[in-house]
Order: sequence, then structure tokens, then C-alpha cells
Amino acid sequence: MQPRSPLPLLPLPPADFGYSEAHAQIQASARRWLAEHASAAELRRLETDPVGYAPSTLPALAELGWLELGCPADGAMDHLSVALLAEEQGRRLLPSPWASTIVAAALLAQAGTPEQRERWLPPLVAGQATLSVAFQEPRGVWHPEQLRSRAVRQGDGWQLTGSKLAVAWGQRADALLLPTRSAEGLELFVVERGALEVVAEATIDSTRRSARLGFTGLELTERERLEPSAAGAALGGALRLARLLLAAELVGVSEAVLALTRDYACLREQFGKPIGAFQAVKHPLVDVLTELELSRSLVLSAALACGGPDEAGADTLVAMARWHSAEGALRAVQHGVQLHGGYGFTKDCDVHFYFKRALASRGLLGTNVELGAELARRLFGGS
Amino acid sequence: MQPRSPLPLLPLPPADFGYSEAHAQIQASARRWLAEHASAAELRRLETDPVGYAPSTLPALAELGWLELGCPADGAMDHLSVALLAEEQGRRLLPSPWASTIVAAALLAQAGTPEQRERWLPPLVAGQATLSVAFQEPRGVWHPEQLRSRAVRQGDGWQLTGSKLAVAWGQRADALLLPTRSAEGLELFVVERGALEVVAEATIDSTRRSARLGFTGLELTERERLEPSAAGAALGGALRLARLLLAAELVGVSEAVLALTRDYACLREQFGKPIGAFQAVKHPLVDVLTELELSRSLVLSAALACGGPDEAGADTLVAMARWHSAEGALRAVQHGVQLHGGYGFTKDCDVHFYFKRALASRGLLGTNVELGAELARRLFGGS
Amino acid sequence: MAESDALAEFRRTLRGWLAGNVPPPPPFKLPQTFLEVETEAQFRWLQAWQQRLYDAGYVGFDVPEEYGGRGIDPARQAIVAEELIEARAPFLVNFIALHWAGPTILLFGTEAQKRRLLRPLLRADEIWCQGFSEPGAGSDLASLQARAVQQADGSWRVTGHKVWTTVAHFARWMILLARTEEGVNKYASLSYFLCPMEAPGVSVQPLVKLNGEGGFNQVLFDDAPMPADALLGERGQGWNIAMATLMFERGAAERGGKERAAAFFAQLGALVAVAERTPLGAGTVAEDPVFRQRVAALWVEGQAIALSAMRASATALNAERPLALPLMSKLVASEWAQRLAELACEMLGPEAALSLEDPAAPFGGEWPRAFMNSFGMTIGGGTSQILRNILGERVLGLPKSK
Amino acid sequence: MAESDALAEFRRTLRGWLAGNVPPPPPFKLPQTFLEVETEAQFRWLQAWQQRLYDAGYVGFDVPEEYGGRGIDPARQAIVAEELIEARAPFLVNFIALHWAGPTILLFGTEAQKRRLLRPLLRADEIWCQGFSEPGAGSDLASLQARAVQQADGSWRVTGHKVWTTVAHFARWMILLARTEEGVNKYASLSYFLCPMEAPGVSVQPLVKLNGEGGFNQVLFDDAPMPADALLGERGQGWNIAMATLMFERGAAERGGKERAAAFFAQLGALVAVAERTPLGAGTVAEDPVFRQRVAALWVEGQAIALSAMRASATALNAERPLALPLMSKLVASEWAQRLAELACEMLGPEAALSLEDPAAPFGGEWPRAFMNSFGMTIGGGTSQILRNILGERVLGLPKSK
Repeated sequence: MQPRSPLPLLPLPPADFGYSEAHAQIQASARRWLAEHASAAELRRLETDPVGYAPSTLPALAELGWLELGCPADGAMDHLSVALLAEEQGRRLLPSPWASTIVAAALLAQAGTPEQRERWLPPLVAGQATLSVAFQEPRGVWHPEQLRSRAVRQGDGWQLTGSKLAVAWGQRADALLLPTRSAEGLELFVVERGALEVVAEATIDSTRRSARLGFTGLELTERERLEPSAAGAALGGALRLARLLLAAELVGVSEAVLALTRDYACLREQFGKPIGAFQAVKHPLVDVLTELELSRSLVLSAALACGGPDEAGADTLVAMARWHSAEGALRAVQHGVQLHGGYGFTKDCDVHFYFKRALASRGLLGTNVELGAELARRLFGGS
Repeated sequence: MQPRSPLPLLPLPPADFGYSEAHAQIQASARRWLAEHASAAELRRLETDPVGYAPSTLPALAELGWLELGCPADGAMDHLSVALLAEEQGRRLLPSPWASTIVAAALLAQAGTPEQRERWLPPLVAGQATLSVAFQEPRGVWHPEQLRSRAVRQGDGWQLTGSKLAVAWGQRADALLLPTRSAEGLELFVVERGALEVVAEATIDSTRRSARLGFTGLELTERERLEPSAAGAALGGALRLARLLLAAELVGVSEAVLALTRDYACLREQFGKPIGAFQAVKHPLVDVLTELELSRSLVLSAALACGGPDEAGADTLVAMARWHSAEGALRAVQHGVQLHGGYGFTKDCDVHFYFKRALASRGLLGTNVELGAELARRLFGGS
Repeated sequence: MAESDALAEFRRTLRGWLAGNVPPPPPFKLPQTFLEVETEAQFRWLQAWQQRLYDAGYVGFDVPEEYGGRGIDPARQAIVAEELIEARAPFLVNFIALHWAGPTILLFGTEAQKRRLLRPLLRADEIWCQGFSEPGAGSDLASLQARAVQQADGSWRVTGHKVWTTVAHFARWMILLARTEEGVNKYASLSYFLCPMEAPGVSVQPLVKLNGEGGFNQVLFDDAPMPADALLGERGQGWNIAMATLMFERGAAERGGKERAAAFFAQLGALVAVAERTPLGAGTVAEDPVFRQRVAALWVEGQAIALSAMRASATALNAERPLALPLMSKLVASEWAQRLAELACEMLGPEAALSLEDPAAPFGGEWPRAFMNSFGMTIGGGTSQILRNILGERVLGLPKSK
Repeated sequence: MAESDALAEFRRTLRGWLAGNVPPPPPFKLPQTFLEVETEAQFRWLQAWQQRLYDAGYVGFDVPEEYGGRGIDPARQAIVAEELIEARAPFLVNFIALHWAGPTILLFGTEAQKRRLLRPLLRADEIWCQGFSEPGAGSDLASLQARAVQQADGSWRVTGHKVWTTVAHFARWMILLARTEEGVNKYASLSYFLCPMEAPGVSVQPLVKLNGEGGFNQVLFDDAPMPADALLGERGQGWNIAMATLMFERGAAERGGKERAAAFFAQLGALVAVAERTPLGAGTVAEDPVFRQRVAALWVEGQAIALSAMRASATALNAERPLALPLMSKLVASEWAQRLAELACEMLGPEAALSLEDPAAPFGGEWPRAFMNSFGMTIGGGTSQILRNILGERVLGLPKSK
């Protein structure tokens, strides 16, 4: 018998993975709607659009209930539904601030003052307003303990100084949620966009735009400060949700690339047969398949755990899902380009949209090296 | 233009890689001799042999000049010839303490007292005696600065305490060379085997036997101590040579496995054609081929550098060769077993000898993780 | 989801029973899995354990009571499997019987076959081996050459050469695939037999695995007789029945996901133990950032495989691609286990060379042994290469490679 | 091995000339390689550089003087190549001409073709593009459909559709592969042409690469005329000549190993710079043990590739397997460069998403661009998949996969 060390106990899903008839319906209706409203042609049109998404998208999603599922008024949500929707959205790369908005809403719902919640949540759920959480700072910083943005008490109010980057759809958000650190610890503020210096980033990924923010001595009042007692837990929950959504989206990316490449491999003939008959094409596609099915198991389990009592366990599963789906998606898009051959190297082939999304996503909210270190700490302790 | 950082300058080989007609002849004659004297049948016979190699082997190699090439009296040697011979030996896995003996001889030639050299070098070159350097200690220690074996001055002599493991052919060596540390620094001793507690290790690799040594309060005189002024450089050189030989052998291992598997893939038919026609077999074999050709370039360049003035550069190239050939050989033998299918899983198939050698060699004189860290220090500095 | 009171009670009782009944290690080396059972002593010891477990009522929750089972009860079966791993109980030696032959007989056997064979199979009174592969027919199984000829009295005579037959030297029965028909395609000419191993003309010769262990064999049939009722299913139906067996073999069976998950966690725990107990420099391997990263990667992948084993039975979640998880489980699990064993060997550094026979070998020399044995799983039961073909063709719908 | 005095003097002079003549970066973004030349401004600037270098006497050491070259002098050629990298000089824009078309013309051209074409090719006065691939003929090049029909006067008319034609929009000439014969096998029915691009019926349409850059095109031929002397070699010899060109393209050419080695070291140096200059936590990426290990692995592999490029010309060391290094060099180099660019992107974390257009992008956004461009090399000139087939069949002697 081999000696064994105990592993951290992670939450295990129930036998049916909590997947109900209601989930199947949500998924099916999302797929129908996306098939009608999201297309590669629309992605091409939006590439040069200054906004980057159709203004009608968010109200339409609100009508479908996507926002309600993600931002229920009582602060709880069905993470599994949201993850399923995120995957569907990833399959089509539907551009919209849906994901960033529900992450912001979850944060506000948990740590906003009654006034802030009253001000923002109803228009958010109606698809009439968007918010975004500015998690990421320069130098690869995102961990709440390591933030460099500073909040200093100034009389009755606050002075904020710092900078943020890769803020999803920050250039169009009505307001931004700013995590900062003060002498007392973590502080969250909700600030209307006009008060900040917001610059749209030029990125490789036209389907999810982002911005960098700067603020130097920005004067704010207590009204813009979220409940300090809830800030830590709420930011942790928002980070977990954001990572979960990213992971689920990336499963969708892998699915889409697999479908495109599989179809091409069945049609494209060389040497008198479809290239999919060659193991040099078939086997990498199988590897994409197996990786994405493994990612999906992690994403679903992580989504279930997010609704459960074991927050540390949920964090670990979410980190695993994020790690695995980002690795898998990057392999998937690389095979996608390579196996499409010369055509795959052109913008005519739809794979490039997915390639860019996968590449742009891999470093968000923790690189895989950081996530690996985070998981190793869970396993072994230490630093 | 991308900004660039300077890389450490490594010695580059001349256009002909220093490979002369003489080298070609050495290689050809070695190959002829090995074709006649080394075989899988002999490996099978020796598996249960208590010695592990034919007693006639070393004198025969001496006659062929293998030992002279490796242990010239003036301390210099043609590393390229020795590396070429080591590769040939690796292809056949010829069991013999040839490699360990010439490493020991190189150490003695550089740091032995005149009396020690007189005592040992002539019988070594004649294939009448064998020596082995005990580089490796428990806890993965091999670096000369980190050795835990201790030498303490005791009156006119010394008292040694420590333990060693994975000493190549240590159970048959006439004497062992023991690196230790004293208050003054590194100390080398040459000790006849009988004075030590020597236990043959039971390893997976029957083609290169090894022993562990123990010594507690072992009393030695100055006569057994090598020149302290030369000890550091000599041990460094011996380590370099041992790693080079290991790397070259492993290129031979990859070559042999590639040949066996390629031949099998041409003969074995499934689904009405030779399995080598399937890309799932062909492409991994090509990867074995490209890796081993890359390893070979490193081994040859490292061998040339070992004869040159830039010791740090030679150390780096040797570390690279050792790293790359060990990784490559382990991949090669894994593919070798896998692609032979059920037959590859049996001892009837010769691949298992190579599998075991590759697995047993990977951790010797620095694991690949350590070598990677060593190379990174060269590149970036730091620890 | 909390367990029902009845199940929780069952688990408690079982746990108590195991605490009192799991035997201490024997004085000889135990094999790592059923694939390596070599000596009579190992076999008897393991057989006794399965018999004791059966007699206590814990074997056979996938077999109706009339055939000697405990009635179909997946929940209890899963609990037994989990608790056996938890208690580090020995494996069940009649593995091929329990997981491949048994379910196949239950699916395709006659009432008489089920009544005769299943009970002694569950109790390890009669051991089963598998006779599919041949020297010339590995990946291309359908090209096998063993031939069974029906006699005037309805009985059979079989001649052929099977390899890769684990535990054949202890087996009373073999599930045997042989050619019976002429003039039809290679798939339609095969039949499936439940072949007695004690017949004259059957000889078992041990093969030695690359790591020196035995436990697997070749079996030669020289005009060996089989009774008429050795045939399972219909003549010419052999390929289809064999595919069912292979699905069981590749993990497509309804075995509990939690059981398989527990097995992955056990392997990971063993790897973590190597990292934590193997000294490196002033500390241990578990403190080295590069090894930590690699272990983390295997942890993620292992967790994903374990969760996928559980998800395989959540039908609604596999509607889009129902065959993917069953067909991929052996592929990903066997390659993962191989990487895990390789990493453990790498952690051991030069001491990874020490074998079972060396008393100073870390972890008893089990890791190089496990690494070598891991190829049994990436080759046997369909090589990884063949499984990738099958997944590409049956799940992705890509054109045939052959 | 010390350089001869004459060569050392040549190197000194060149180094001095470069110090005074390498132009400062232009006000617009330069392409990373010749594959990405997109705008007229980029082209003119790069053309002027090649012309200046030619006029100074540093281009054409692989072409005899009577054709406008500097005489065959591999040593000087290697020195020029090394010093250009050392001085970070711009690349030579007429790349296809210098490395593929030129050597092919020198090998197969008539005296008149060589006299007419080589000098303007070396000086970048006339740019060359390559017309091999077609939408339906990529990996299976021999199945191409472009057709050239000889007219009564000996001239030709060509109709077809070529893709993947880098710099076609600036090209005066194309090396063109087209079908000319009927009733013979697909290989024997091809001929090789030196086709003028300014003829009526030739239209060039830009294609856009996945990263948004241009520089590569499709070219449509609609009954376009070519003179009789556009044919290179004999009718029906096209496949063999094309194979020679592909060998040049895949790096089998006699280009100096040291030059190629210097290119690898430049790429590695760029990766090291990313590690050293990219902040991570309190330090830099270069202090992270996991990234260090990965960079070390790429360093080892890059050094091995560079040394192999040098070893390729040491004939005696390649006697056993003369084709291995030439045929593998593009495969290993392109996959290595792809991994390197991917690793650089990983080091940049979230900022790997920033593109060339973002003034705050680290390293000007070159790394995601380079990663995407790297697929041009793993696809173009024979995909990695096809190259593995070729190596397996031609070097290892394995049976054909097709």
C-alpha cells in the first residue's frame, strides 16, 4: 500500500449535478436566441463599431431573464444557470457587458448601501445600465490584499489615487466599482464614469472591450463607499463569480472552435480524402474534445459549489476551472488555426475571433502560473 | 525592434564540429566491435549474473583503445571521441564500468598525487582495474558545495563519515574516490573497496549496476588524500565528464529505441497495413527523431567545449546536453513501449532494457528540475 | 445531498465491519492491481479476501439475488466501493469477472448460464480471464485467427493462440472470441464463448512484463473441446458482444462515479505523500515551486477526471454527446496515471532507480513499478491511439482513418 | 577556429559600414518579417535598405559576379548575415527572391534567364512572389488546378487562382506552378514558370491575416499571357523544380548555420528581456521559479536548434541520416518560435491582450502579434503535419500515410 497524504476536501456535486429541467430550458432558449441574434457577420460588423456591442443586446438579455438570473435582489443567485449561459455566450462570443454587469451587480447586492442598491440594481436588472468591477491593476496585481490603489480619509470624505486596467467594458459603463485599500483595509467605491479618467484599451479582442482607469486625488463622499464590513466577502464572491464566468465562457470558446474545425476537417479534402481521416488532424481534435469535457466537469462543479457553504472549497474549484479551461481553450484555438491551414491564418476564417478571446482571457484575474501557485498552497500549505 | 537582453556567450563549435577522419574510424570500429560482442541475448544472460558484465569486456575495450582515449596520462583527453564511444555504448547498452572508470581516471589524473597516479592509472588504462567516483549522496545531494560526507583531521591522518549512493559499479570497483568536505573545504580520497561498507543496490536497470557506500569514523592517512589544491577543479571536471557521458549514452538509448520501434512499425500490420503508415505511429517517431538529433548537437558541442578554455561555458553546454537528452530519452522509451503495443509491455521485447536505463539515468547528477534551475541562474542570475 | 438514513446506516455498519476485517499486509509483496497477480500465495490471499467480503454480503450489488448477487442497488455498490478505498482494503482479485465477464453474461447469457456462473464469479470461487487479443490481432481485434468449429453433437473445438491474458493461470473460465463462420465479413464471422480452461488442449504459458512481473500469459488452444452451451448469445454475434465487454472494460460501465473519483483522490494523495516525504536540499520536494506547479496541474486534471466520472451518469448533462465521457474515461485516466507515476519517479531523483527488491528503496520501490505498469493501461483494452480513433469517429463523426 | 585576416578585415569594415548606415526606425510601424509587408511606405523604406546594402557590396555572395552577385563566398555571406542581426538591421524585403526564387533560377535557369533576372532580384529592384498554393491545394500541392496552355507562337496563357502569395502586391515576378500536360500523373503534368505579374489578366487581391495584418494575397489569372521564355526547365519538370524550391524554403538551403543560430539567439534574448522587464508582484517575471524553468527549457531547445543549424553543414557528422537536419529545421524552429511567443504572452499576463495600436502595450504589442504570426511559419511552406509525414517517410523510411 502506498502511503497517502490527505487532500483538501472539495465540495462534490450531487449525482444529477443539480441540473434540472429548468436549466435545460434556460440553455435551450439561450441557444435559440443566440442562433438568431449572434453571428460571425455581426462580430465582423462590430469590429469597427466604436461601442463594440449592439445597444439592443442588453435589454434583450434582460427580457430573456439573463440579468435576473445573475442579479437577484436578495444577493443569492443560481450559479449553475449563469455558468450555462456564459458557456452559450462564449460559443457565439456575443459581445455585451452581460458578464461584467452581473459581477458588478453581485458585488453591489452584497456590499452596497441601501441607497446604492436602490440606485443601481433596478436599472441593471432591466438592462438599462451597466457597471463593471475594476479588479485588475498594473504589475499583474489583482489580489485584494495586494492592491496598490489607495483610499485616504479626507475630512468627511475620501481621496482616491490609483490605476486599473483590463476593466471589462469600462469605457461604456455607467459607473465603475473600485476596490482600493485604506489604512483600515479594503474599501470599495462606486463611481460614475465621468469622474474618472477612462481610456479605451486597444486590444486584440474586439468581442470584449476593456478600459484602463486612472484617478489621482479623486474626491469622494461616504455616499460612494460600499459597506466596509461586507467589502471583503463581497469582493471575494465577485472575484469567484468573475472567474467562474470566464471559465465557462472559455469552455464555450473550445466548443465553438472544435465545431468549426471538425466541420472543416470533414469537408476539406487533400490527397483524395477529407483531412479529418488523417490521425494528424483527428487526434488533436480528440484532445480538444477530452480537455473541454474535463473543463466542463470542473465548471459545473465549481458553479454548484459557489452556491454552497464551503467558500474555500468553491474558490479552489473555481480556480481549477479557470486554470483548466484557459489552458484547454488556448490549445483548442491553436489547433483550430493550425488545422484550418492557410485559411485558418486569415481573418476570413472565424477561428481568429476565438483565438483572440482565448489569448486575451488567459492572463485575466490571475495567470495560470499564479493559479497553480494558489492551488499548490491549498495542497501543501506554504507560500 | 524588440528589446533584447544579452545571453551568456557559450562556446560555439567550428564548422566541421571538430569531427575528423580519426573520429569516423573510432566510431566505425566501435560499432563493428559492438555488433559482434554486445547483444540483447547477452543483456538477458547478464541480468542474473552477479557481476553484471563479462570479465573480458574491460580488457577488450582497453585493447580497442577506449580506455586510453578516456584516460590519457597527461590529463587531457579527446572528449569528442569519448562522447562518440559513449553514444555507441548506449545504443547497445554494453554493460561495463568503462564510463565510471574513465571519469575516475580523469579525476585521479588531475588531482592524484604522483604515487596515486602511479598506483592506479596504468592498470586502469590496461583494463585491469576499475575505480568509481562516489558523486551522489542521499537527499538528492551531489553538488560539491553541499556534500554532507565529512573529513576530520585526526593527528596525522583523517577520519571520514558519510554515505553515498548510486555509485556506478561501486560493488566491483577496486577502489572508490570519495568527495567529502572538511573544515578547509573539499577533500578527495581514494579508498580501496574493502575498507568501506559497500552494498549492491537492487535497481530496475541491470545494465548499469550501482552500490551504496557507508563509512563511519573511517581512518585514513595522507597517502589516500588527493592533492587538495587541485580537488575542486578536478571534481568539477569529473562531474562535467560524467554528465557528458550520461548525455551521450542517452542519445544512444534514443537511437536504439527509435531503430527498434521503426523496424517494428514497418513489419507489424494491423488493419491491412504496417502500423508505421498511421500518423499516430509515424509522428511520435518523428518527434523522437528530431529530439535526438537536437540532443546530439548539444552533446557534440558540449564535448568540444569540454576540451576548450571556457569551463563555465562547457558546464552550461554539458548541463543542457544532459537535460535535453534525458528528457528526450524518456520520451523515446515511452513511445517505444507504447508503439510496440502488447509486445512492448513484455520482457521479450528489447525496449524494456532501454526504458529502464532512461528512467534510472534521469535523476543522476542533478534532476532535470535542478538542471533547469542551474541554467536559469546562468541566464538570469539569482538563486 | 444527504444520504438516506438506511444508506447512512449501511455505510456505518460496513465501516465497522471493514475496521475489523481488512487483513493486515501478508508477509509477501502484494501486487499493485489484479494485472500483476503472480504467485499462488498472492492469489490465495486475495481470493480469501474476496470470499470473505462476499460472505459478509458486500459483493454483487449489480447482480440479482437469484444469481447469487445482492440485488441491483447502485447506491450500496457505490458506498462499498468508496469505503473499500477509504479503508485501504485489498483489491478484488476476480476483477475481469466482476467488471467485464459478469455484466456481459448478465446482458447476453441464458438463464442457465447466469444461474451456473454468476455466484462463483462473485465469490471468486471461479476466476475469469479474457481471451480476445492475439499476437497478430491487437488494435485490429477483428482480424483475430482463433477458430472454433462446431461438432456434430453441438459441442465445439477451438484452436488458436491468445495473448495478454491476465490471471489465466488461476482461471477456471475465459471469455473467448473466436472465428466460427466462413464467407462473411470479418466482424460477422466471430462468436463469443464462455470457455472452460480445464479442458485438454488448453495450455497456459506465463509472459513476463517489462518490469519483470508476471500475472499475464499466453494461452494456446490445440483442438480444445468446449460444450455446446459455451456459446454466449448467437453464432456470429461475437463482435457485438465483445464491443459491450470492451465498453465495460473502458469504464463505460455503470460503476459508481464516486468510487472512481475516490480512486483518483487516492492516487493524488499518494503523489502528495511522495512530495511531502522526499527530501530535497534543506527541505522537501513539496517546497520546490516547480514541482508544486506540476502537482497542482495533476491535481486539477485528476479532479476533472474524477468529476467527469461522476458526471457520466448525469444523463441530462450529456445529452449533446452521450458517448463522450464513457469512451474517453479510460483514455484520460490511464494517461493521467502514467504522468502521475512519471512525476513521482522524477521527484525521487536518483532513487527512482531502486526496485522492489531494495530494502532502502523509497516507498518500497513501488513508483518505478507503477510507472512501468501504467503502460498496461495505456495499451490494454484498446491503446490510446485506437481510443482516439474511436472518439474521433464515434463522438466527433470524423471520417474513418483505417 | 580563428577567422582568416581577410575575413576579419571584411567583418570590421562591414561593421563600420553598418554603424553608419543602418537607418533609424521610420515614423511608421515596421513589419516583423517579410511576410507582413503591407503598406507602400513600408515597402519603399525596406526596398531602399536592400538597395543600399546591395550597392555597398554586401548582397549576393551566393550568386556569381556575371549575374550581378558577389561571387560564391559562403564565409562572407555568413559574416554579413551575422552582422546584420548583430546590428539589428532591417530585414531584406526581397526575401522570397533571395532565398527561394534566386537559388532555383541559378540551379535550373537558362543563361539568358540568369542574366536578365538575378541582378534586379538581388538589388530588390524587382520583387518576387511565389504562386504554388491554391484554395484547393495546400498540403496536397500536386493537386493544384492552375493551367497554362502553350500557344502556337510558343508563348503561354495561364488561368487559375493562387493564394498565400506574400508581397504579391509589390511583385514584378512570380514563381508559378501550373498544370501543362494531359494524360500523365499529377506530378508529371506540372511545369514551373517565371511569370510576369504586370500582364493583363493578372489581378492581386489582398487577404487579411488573423491578426489583422495584410502582406499576403490571392492572385487570379484570367487567361493571362506569359512569354515563351517564362518556362523554367522543361515542360513537366515542374514538380521536381518545386521540390528544390521547397527545400530552400524549409531551410535546407546552404544558408549559414551561424546566421540562423544568431537569429535564434536574438529571439531568446528578446524573451529574456520580457522576463527581466515584466513586473510580477514585488519583482519581475525573471525571479519566478516556474517561469525561469520554462525559459531555461526554451533556451536549451533554442541552443540545440541553433547548433543543429550549424551542424547541418558538417557533412561527415550527418552521414547516417543526411536529410534529417535539412528536413527538420523548419519544423522544429517554427514550433519552437511559436512556444516562445506564447510564453512571452503568458509572462505579460492581462497585458498580452494589448495590441500594436495601444500606446501602453508592453513591448509595443509585438508579442501577441508575433504569436499570431508564428502560425504563418507552422502552416506555410509545408504544415508541421506534412513535414512530419515527410520526415517519417524520407528519413525513417516508414510507409506512406496517404
